Amino acid sequence: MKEGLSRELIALRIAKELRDGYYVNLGIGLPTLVSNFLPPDVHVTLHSENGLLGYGRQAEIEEIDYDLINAGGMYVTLTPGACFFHHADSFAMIRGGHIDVSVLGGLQVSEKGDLANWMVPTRGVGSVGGAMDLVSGARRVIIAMEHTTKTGEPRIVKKCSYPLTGKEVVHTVVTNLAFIEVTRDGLLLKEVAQGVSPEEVQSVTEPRLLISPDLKEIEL
Amino acid sequence: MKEGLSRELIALRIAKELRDGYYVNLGIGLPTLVSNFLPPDVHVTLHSENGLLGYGRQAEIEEIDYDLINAGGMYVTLTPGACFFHHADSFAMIRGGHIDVSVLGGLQVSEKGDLANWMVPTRGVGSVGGAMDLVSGARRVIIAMEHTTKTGEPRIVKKCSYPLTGKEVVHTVVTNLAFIEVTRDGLLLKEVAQGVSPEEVQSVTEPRLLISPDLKEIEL
Amino acid sequence: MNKVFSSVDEAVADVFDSAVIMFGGFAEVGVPTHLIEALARKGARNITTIANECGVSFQRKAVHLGLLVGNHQVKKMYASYPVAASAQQQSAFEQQYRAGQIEFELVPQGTLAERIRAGGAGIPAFLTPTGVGTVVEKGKQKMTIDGREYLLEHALKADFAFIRAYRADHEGNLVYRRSARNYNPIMATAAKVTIAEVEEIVLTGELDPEAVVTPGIFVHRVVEVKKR
Amino acid sequence: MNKVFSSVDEAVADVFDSAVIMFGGFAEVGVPTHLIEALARKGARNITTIANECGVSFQRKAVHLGLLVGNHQVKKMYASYPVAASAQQQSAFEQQYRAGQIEFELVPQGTLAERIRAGGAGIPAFLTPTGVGTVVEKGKQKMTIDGREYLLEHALKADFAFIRAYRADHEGNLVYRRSARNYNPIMATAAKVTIAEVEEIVLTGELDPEAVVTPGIFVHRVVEVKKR
Repeated sequence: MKEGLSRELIALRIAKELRDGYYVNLGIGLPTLVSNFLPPDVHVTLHSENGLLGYGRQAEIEEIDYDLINAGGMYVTLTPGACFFHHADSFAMIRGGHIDVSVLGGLQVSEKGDLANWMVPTRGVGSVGGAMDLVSGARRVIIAMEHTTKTGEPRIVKKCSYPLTGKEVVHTVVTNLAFIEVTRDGLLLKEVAQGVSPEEVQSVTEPRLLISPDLKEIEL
Repeated sequence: MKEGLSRELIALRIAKELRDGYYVNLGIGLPTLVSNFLPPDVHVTLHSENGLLGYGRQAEIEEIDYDLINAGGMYVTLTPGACFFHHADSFAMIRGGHIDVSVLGGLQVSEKGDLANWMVPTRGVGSVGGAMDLVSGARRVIIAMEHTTKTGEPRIVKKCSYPLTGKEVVHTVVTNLAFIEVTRDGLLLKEVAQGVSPEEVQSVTEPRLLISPDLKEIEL
Repeated sequence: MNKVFSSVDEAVADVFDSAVIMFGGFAEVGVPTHLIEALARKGARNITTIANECGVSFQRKAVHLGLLVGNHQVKKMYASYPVAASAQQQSAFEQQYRAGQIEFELVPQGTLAERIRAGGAGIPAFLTPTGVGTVVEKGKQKMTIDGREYLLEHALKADFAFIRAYRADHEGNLVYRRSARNYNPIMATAAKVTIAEVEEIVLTGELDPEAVVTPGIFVHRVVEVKKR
Repeated sequence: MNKVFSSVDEAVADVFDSAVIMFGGFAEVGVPTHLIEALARKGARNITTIANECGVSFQRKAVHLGLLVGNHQVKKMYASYPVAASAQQQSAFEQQYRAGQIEFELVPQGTLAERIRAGGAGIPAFLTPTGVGTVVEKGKQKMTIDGREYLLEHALKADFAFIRAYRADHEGNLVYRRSARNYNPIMATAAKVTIAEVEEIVLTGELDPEAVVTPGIFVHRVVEVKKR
């Protein structure tokens, strides 16, 4: 199978979805990279579950404040206008629909938009963190993930076999191969990575994809 | 009927119920007077529904800050260690059982400890304010009121005829004539005003009073 | 993304008929008086108000929400303290209420605050002991937990929140002064459009991040008004 | 009324077997490490913990709650983030959980925070959309409001809250530093006895009343510990 986009390019594509003035929560891993690719004229404020609005880039060693991390545990810097609040207020922001976009990693996404991203069943225990709150509260949920597992199994499936994070919660999936919207009628393939055909995307996707009449190549 | 204690002396008697370290909410009117009678070695912190802990005496004209009132609408001063919070946090303190004593005025108290204090039925509309929250949340509810109406009708009744503020919520009633505890077995007369007999108290009280074996005169 | 508006009239220009509006303030303190006056000038009708009070009158002159009630702009009011203790001088609200011209829902003060907070926090309903056994329980679902009865109270949300703060920065972060905080921070969270009148707008970065009370995420418009 | 304790050992001396204890902190930040170490020294058993995590290990050395788990002082844990993402190095919790030696309840992070806040605010239960359709809904009452399903989640309360703050005054008013605030202010409200370890105790009146985060009403004991 083709490799398609790198992790950085997936992040770059997602960054284009963010609009000036948005409040955004970025999950651990790939989603964190999104903040590196914002256009200079787009001012986005980053929210972190542990009670922080307006954090900036990762801190250089000499800038580290041991009381200042984001929810991924990274030492970060502040941007002007940042502020702090407690955990209940932080999740009031999330649950109350004040976060414009939540970008999360995924293990599986179903054709109805169910998400599984917090536990590999074989381990028997997993850390859900704030993911269940984010998917039920954010206005738009974008999942960033590899299109298949390391062994080539589809991650976009008819029904998730892993424990769910949320039911019918995903709006958009961006993978190394494709940009897909979850619609009422099913999964709509809107964009493909350069050099990848819709048929190739379908061949590694379990449910039947709807092909957008405006299908295009992912612009970077 | 004998007059018994003045408003100030009712407040003085209630002040003796407050212990060092207590957090106390004082209602409008007579209850407000209680803060004037605290012994010097008893440090009590006053809570106000509008988001204020640690207010002090009423402000002199030259001390007035137009942004600083208590829930009774009085301009007040601050004591060291005062702080501010929003209305939901303020009532979280009340509802969450963090207020040791709430002192409120009353129109009627029933033998079960029901309280009516927010509406005279003939008016058809009334302001409950924070009274319903205070009676259901404070650890101890003390009602300060005249023993009878201006026309001599009992305010301590078998069943309240006025709309209730709360059901089975009153712990203690202090009037111009008596100090009464609401117990499981009924209303327990524990203290009487100087020169007032238990029979005289009973004669202006609708339900039957239990007389404490330790009945004494209200000490001032 | 510019949140700073140049006038209160501009800030309330899109308030529509039948809008649900929250108004901060407790008694005379922390009330968004300039926004209320702007709405009185604008004249939207059939407004539903959510506030601690229903407006008052001084020397027969209606002020604050009383201004809107007096203008017959209000259809329904939620409040914990609708009328003054004395029945002597009737407010515009009390007159219209007695005449059956205005709807009213009495909400205990703590329940009002918590319903607003719930609206902002994505909590559609919660249980509270407040009001059990009183007129407030009418029509509400009751649940018993550990032997105690509670009322199920529902969240309140609004189309607009009119609030007053002390200082704002350009991101909409707000701080308040003293007891002028009251309902303002929670109402900021519970409306589609939150409009804050403030005494001073400062540059972003000038407010202490540890002392911001309302994060800018909740505030859509800020407008500087003169100190009262 | 003196809230200032001279040592963490004195501050935790009355923690009893089977106590329910909340522990502030998120990852390495805002964790009451000195109080946890004192409790490890004291040795109360059958503790129930309510915290974001279940304790971690570094280079096979358990720290924070891991210390209590490693000592077999813990019977049950509530957490949103019980294990590290990597299954490589198992924490004391994960080992005991696999061996059936410790009970565990997974609570989504926002639900955990809200259940704690509810515990402090006298709200016995509330509705939330979080967890609907997942393992989290097991055994919980569901209610539908305006066509959307919600779970009824119950308040969490504790016998003790162990929290960490930056500064305290003698009344127990607290301020925090940066993201070390996290769970600490809400846990302070939800316990019968709240014990705060702080970097500095200042005179009452030295904290800005506008910037106090945890009012002293919620704090029963404060103890100064050295900055980590």
